[in-house]
Amino acid sequence: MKNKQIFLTIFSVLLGLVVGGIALAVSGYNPLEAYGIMIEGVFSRPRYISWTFIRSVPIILTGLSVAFAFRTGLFNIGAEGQYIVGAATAALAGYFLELPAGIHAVVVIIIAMVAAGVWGGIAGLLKSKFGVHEVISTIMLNWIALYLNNYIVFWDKFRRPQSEASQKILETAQISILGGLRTSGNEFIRGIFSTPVNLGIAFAVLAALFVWYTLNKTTLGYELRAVGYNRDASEYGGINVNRSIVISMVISGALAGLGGATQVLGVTKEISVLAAMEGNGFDGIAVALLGNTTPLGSVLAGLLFGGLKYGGPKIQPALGAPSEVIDIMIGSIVFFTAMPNFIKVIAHKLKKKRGEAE
Amino acid sequence: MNNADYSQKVIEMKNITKKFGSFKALDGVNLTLHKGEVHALLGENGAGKTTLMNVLYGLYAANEGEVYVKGEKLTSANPSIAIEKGVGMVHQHFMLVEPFTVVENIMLGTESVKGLGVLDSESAKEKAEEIMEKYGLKVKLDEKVEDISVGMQQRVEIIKALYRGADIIIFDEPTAVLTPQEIEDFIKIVEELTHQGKSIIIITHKLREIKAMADNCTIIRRGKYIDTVKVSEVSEEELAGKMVGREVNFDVEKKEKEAGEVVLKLENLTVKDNRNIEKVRGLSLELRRGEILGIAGVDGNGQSQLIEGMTGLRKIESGKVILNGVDITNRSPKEIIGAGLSNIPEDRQKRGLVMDFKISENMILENYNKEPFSKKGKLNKKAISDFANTLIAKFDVRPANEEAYAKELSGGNQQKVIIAREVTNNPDVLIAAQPTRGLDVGAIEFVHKSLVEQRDQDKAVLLISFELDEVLNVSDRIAVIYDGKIVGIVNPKDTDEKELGYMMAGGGVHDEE
Amino acid sequence: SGGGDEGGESGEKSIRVAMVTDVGGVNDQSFNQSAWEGLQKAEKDFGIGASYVESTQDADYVPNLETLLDSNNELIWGIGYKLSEAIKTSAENNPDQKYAIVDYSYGEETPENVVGVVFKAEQPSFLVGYIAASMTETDKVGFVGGIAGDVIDGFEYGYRAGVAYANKELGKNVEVLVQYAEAFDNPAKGKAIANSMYQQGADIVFHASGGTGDGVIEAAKEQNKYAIGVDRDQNYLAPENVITSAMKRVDMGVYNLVEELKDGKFEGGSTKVYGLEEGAVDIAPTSSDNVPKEILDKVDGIKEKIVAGEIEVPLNKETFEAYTETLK
Amino acid sequence: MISLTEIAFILGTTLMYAAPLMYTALGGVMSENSGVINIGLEGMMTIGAFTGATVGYFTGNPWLAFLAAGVSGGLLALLHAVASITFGADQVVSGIAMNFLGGGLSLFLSRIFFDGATLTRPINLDDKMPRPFNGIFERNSVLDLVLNQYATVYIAFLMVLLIWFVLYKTRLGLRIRSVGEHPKAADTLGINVHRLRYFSVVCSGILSGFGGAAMSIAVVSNFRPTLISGQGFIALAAMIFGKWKPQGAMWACLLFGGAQGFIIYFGGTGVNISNQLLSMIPYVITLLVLMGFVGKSNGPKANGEPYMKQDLNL
Ligand SMILES: Nc1ncnc2c1ncn2[C@@H]1O[C@H](COP(=O)(O)OP(=O)(O)OP(=O)(O)O)[C@@H](O)[C@H]1O
Ligand SMILES: Nc1ncnc2c1ncn2[C@@H]1O[C@H](COP(=O)(O)OP(=O)(O)OP(=O)(O)O)[C@@H](O)[C@H]1O
Ligand SMILES: [Mg+2]
Ligand SMILES: [Mg+2]
Repeated sequence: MKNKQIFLTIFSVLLGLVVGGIALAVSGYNPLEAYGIMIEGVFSRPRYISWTFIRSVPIILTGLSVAFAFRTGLFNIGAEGQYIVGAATAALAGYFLELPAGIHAVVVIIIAMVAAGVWGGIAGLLKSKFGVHEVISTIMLNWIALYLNNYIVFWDKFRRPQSEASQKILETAQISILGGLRTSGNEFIRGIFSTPVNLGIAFAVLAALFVWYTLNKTTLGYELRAVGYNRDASEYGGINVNRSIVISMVISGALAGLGGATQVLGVTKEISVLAAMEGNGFDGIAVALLGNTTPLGSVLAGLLFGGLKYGGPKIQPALGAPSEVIDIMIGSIVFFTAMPNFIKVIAHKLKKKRGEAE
Repeated sequence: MNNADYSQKVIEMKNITKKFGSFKALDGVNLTLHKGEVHALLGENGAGKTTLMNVLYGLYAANEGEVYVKGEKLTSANPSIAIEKGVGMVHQHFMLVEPFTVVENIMLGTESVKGLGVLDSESAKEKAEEIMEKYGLKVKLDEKVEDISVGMQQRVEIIKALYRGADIIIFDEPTAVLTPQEIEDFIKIVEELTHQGKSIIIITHKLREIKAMADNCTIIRRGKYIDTVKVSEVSEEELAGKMVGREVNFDVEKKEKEAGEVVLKLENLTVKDNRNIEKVRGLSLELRRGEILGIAGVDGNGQSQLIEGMTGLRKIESGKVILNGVDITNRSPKEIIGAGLSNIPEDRQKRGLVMDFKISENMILENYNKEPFSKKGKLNKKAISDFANTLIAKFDVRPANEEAYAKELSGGNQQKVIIAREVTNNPDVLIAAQPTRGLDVGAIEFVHKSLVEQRDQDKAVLLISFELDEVLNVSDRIAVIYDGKIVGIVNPKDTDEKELGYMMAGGGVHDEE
Repeated sequence: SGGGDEGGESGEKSIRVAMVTDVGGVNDQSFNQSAWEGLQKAEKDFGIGASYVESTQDADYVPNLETLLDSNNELIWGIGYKLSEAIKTSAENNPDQKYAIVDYSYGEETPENVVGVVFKAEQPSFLVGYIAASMTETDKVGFVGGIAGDVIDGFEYGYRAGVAYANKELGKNVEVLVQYAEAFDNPAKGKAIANSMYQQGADIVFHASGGTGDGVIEAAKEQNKYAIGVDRDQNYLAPENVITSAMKRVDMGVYNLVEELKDGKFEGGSTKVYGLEEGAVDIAPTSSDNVPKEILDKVDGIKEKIVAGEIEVPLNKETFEAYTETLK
Repeated sequence: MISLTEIAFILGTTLMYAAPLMYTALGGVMSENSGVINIGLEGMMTIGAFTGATVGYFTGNPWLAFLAAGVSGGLLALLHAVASITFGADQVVSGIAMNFLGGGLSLFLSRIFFDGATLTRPINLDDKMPRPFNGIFERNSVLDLVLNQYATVYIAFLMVLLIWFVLYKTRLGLRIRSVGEHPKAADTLGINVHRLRYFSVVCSGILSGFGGAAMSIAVVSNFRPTLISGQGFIALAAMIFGKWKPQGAMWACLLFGGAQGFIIYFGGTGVNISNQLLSMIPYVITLLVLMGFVGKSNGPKANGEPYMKQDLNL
């Protein structure tokens, strides 16, 4: 059962790579060369590996957010907006609060998660109280979050003059790790830490553990899953369905918000005007789906997509090949994961062929 | 019914085998239907009856065997071909599009059009009126299907078949959802149909109906053909024996028992339904320890709202529910369960089980947050699986695997899981709503035994059922519900179906207003 | 197609120069594209290797700069003020690498290995403001901004000042409608805003709003009104309607600096300010197609005055208010 | 106060913004009434916008461009159909994939056709969609402001009428809706569920493609990566808002369009409200309306459920 799932996932990824390769080949680029560049672009230097992790963290967290909601029967398209709210709140709290180093970061993360949790919770509340489908409410909330972000950036007390960005967060709120290692004698370590590598990846792993533990080992998880699968039976069993929906969206939102917060505290140190959705939430959906909505799956899928997103664009300066092939690949991978039946048919055909050949 | 003309075979199914994956649902089944005949198809749950009929109707392609309709062999499986050949089917779960009007449902698939594909409802209505006239089937054509009663919906299904010119009609468990009155009407309709030369195949678990309607009966067991018998020549017991392959005990074994003190008291309850209409209207009732109180009534007289109100799933507008002297009116389901009221819900898949949960997880649905299943919000996996395994063994749930998902269980086994859970709650009052709906005789036997056991342990059982047989056989007292009120309480020994049916239809009730 | 394919293959080319675009992308019909054209010209003229990396979100700037750092580029460009922080950090971490940034000045704090290239956008804006005020028949002209900020302020207030100057000189009373789209890539909104301005009676609209401005020009075409382009000569988008453009020759800034680099004259730690004097800002050469000669003659006169310092063009609200005082 | 011409301006802008949404929302109506959730409208709209702009640029024929946009959207939808109908895929997942593919393919192809640019070259005014009432009314008069729209706007309204008619007045529509409500019932009546679903899903792609083109060859004259950015999702919301009915979706789209019109209007009045806050209004209104007036709106019953007669016989 489990092995089968893993097989299907790996097969989907391979098919996605094949589709991407075909797209490159048809447009006159050597797919092998392109993939070579991507792989080199991710693995050839310690620094690149760091960057891949940095790129993965936000989408792992939004992926966990989406996966968590999914497991409780909710489709959170709003991870995008919750991420934005988390980021914006983190930037505000990182700049305006004055607290000792370390404590500051912790407080900021908590505030950001609460804010994003509330943002997710709104969708939960709308669903439980008014029956508004979460897909539509979260789409609306995404846009509201985007404009809210821009509003915050443009707030005169917060906007950094001469820019479309906010003030930088204070040093005390940053979560970069081991700055000293940047000047380490060991080249590998120096490479790894020459990037804004930060505690984000640790948070992502912790979040994955949290999701796994909560869903599978706690009564809360039991309640949330029960409600996700069958509201009527849960109600009958004495579970407060409305409360569960809200809690689930709050947790989901907080996870996405953590993504936004780590990005601000660890990488960008600021927020800036968003002209359009950055897509972290949508990538999170892809991550969650490829990861079969499991925590471990989301981490792995997040790393894969993070690698694609970091290493992929390198084919552009190197080959002049359109880096959008990455989106085509991600789309294909998600497409194939959507239809396990297709893969079963192919696998069956292959098996049969092999059988005939023997 | 004796309208059969044995010289004309309208259906011949020979040696039908149908596999789902590696599972053989049908294994060499034969069936012959003659013109004007009513032919019953009998078998346990999962025996393959529906599958066989789906093959006949072209919904499934058989892996082996042949189907002849009026002497012509069917070459490919497709409902349109069956329809064209005059085969109609009324499915167990009605195949009606609820938001559509009756006439839209009737014409769907064979719509009259005016050109450019524009619907011509008027001519469809005319045609439908003719059919209704001819067979004495009355329905309102412009109403939406979701707004009409189940009995009416069945008529729509019949009209649908006739509208397509069917002269062979298959009924899959047609009476399972009907009231006694509606069943009687249905039998008349069948009579009329055969009278007009239609041939009928009918699937039912109710042996009495077979006796009442059918000329012949084919019995299948676990996908295998067992026998075809002339109904007039066999008894109900013989039929049942052939069906399950052993002897079946119809009577519910029950010792005499004195009822004890009052444990549940309903005082003047009023409950509304989703459309804000009062469905329970000033209902009062007392339930004692050590008795099974049956509530007889036609579907839609407030039973569902009554149960939901008592169990905290629906608001009680006025009145009181008193359990063991404690007022539990409008408490949360959790509190009510805690107070000692358990419920085998009417719709097991909707309310009773989380189909995507394992058996073990379903077993603790009401107690997941209590010790030993959890402590401080952390689940105790071992305690849960031990508990589940005990119940699985005790109630003979198959498969005996706590990791199996509820959706993988058959209906009977799903019901066992629920009963195991509810009974183990050790409630003072157990509400059993339609506990045997859709189950075969073997499974029904088990459920009834469980209810009686509760009673014998001095618990109170409130049995709500549309099956008069069941109510009569199992209950110690019977309360008849009509229009949201209890209109009479009778002793099962002093009454019969006729009297009950009369009361259930509101006979003898004089509205105060 | 693409960037730098030629640059990649040959090791003989002595110098490699690369740029990181902002989120507008290399073909934004605006300053990114202009910068890339400058680099391509330099590639042709000096035989350097040129390539680019596009950014799709703000978080891409740093890793993109690193990608270029690893491919042996003599000089790395950041295009647009959005990259200012990333360039600064990168420059501080890699003191041996040369950087340049368009549209941003670090002032005193410019790192030793960085050159800022900024343009006096207010100057050509002043000129087009003068043209607009001279040509309007309704005495109403419009300005559509992208997102308010120092760079776009220069355009807005330069333009307003040009109108004010013309009002005084010609005794007109031309009013300026101003509206911001709060976006640099929303042509639909640009179009709707321009439509709104034309509906309110404006007949010439100047935009400094990147891709949003495509919509402004679209509206001018549809309504058969006038528009004024920005950054590059946008006349080709609507030859009849784009009467002039406030050009900011980013290409020239890029090209010149690469030339200096090639000649070994790269001077880090400084900011290059390009204005009318250097010919790096100006009105579009196609202006003569639509603007009467006598107006253009006057514009030439104004140019001289600006170069000579007789007119000090305001570049933000404060300087503009001060400037209008002098006109009274 | 607000004058008649200003109201006319707002109305005109409303129509401009609403038309692309209307096509796409109608696409959603088609697909979901047949029981296939289409969350991939955004991707289909994007590829339509790209194809419209590209074909329009190279052929100079707006009608060809419009049709090609529909075809491209339809082709993408065909993928969605294969997955969600033939292979019983999770329709939401497949739809998400469509969004990645639609966006990715558009930019990828744009770079190939336009020398590495993700921005296509603009189409001449004369080669854009015609404006049937252009020049008939005095420029910027009330009637001109409201009615001088691109043909795509008028076609959008015709489409609403057409799809309403098809869904509720014809045999085809009855069958499509039956397949979305109760596919098994339809199947037992000899209706080919898969064929109808394919038809509806492909139609939804075609309509979304039209919606994209209504943006790229009418509202503006070229394609750029951010041209659609989220309109497909707005259209999806509009469809739900409109209770899965063509006319309902139309009103919802007009509401979104109207909000945009107001934002532009207010932005020009010098009233000191932040543009950012104004921009939130349509989304806030939608939430409020859904909370207050619409409440639970349920789609077709079988929406999202694959209909597989039996497991794949391997
Ligand atoms: N459509 C279906 N697709 C796949 N599996 C099915 C389907 N219908 C039933 N099953 C499975 O087949 C098994 C037998 O189901 P069924 O309800 O027919 O059993 P049964 O023999 O009638 O049992 P019981 O008498 O206890 O009700 C169950 O595991 C059930 O989940
Ligand atoms: N589509 C299916 N896929 C797999 N198994 C199926 C399917 N349909 C039926 N089965 C299995 O085939 C067997 C026969 O099912 P069928 O529905 O014909 O039983 P039945 O006699 O009609 O039972 P009931 O009295 O419960 O209606 C069951 O074990 C069932 O689980
Ligand atoms: Mg069964
Ligand atoms: Mg059956």
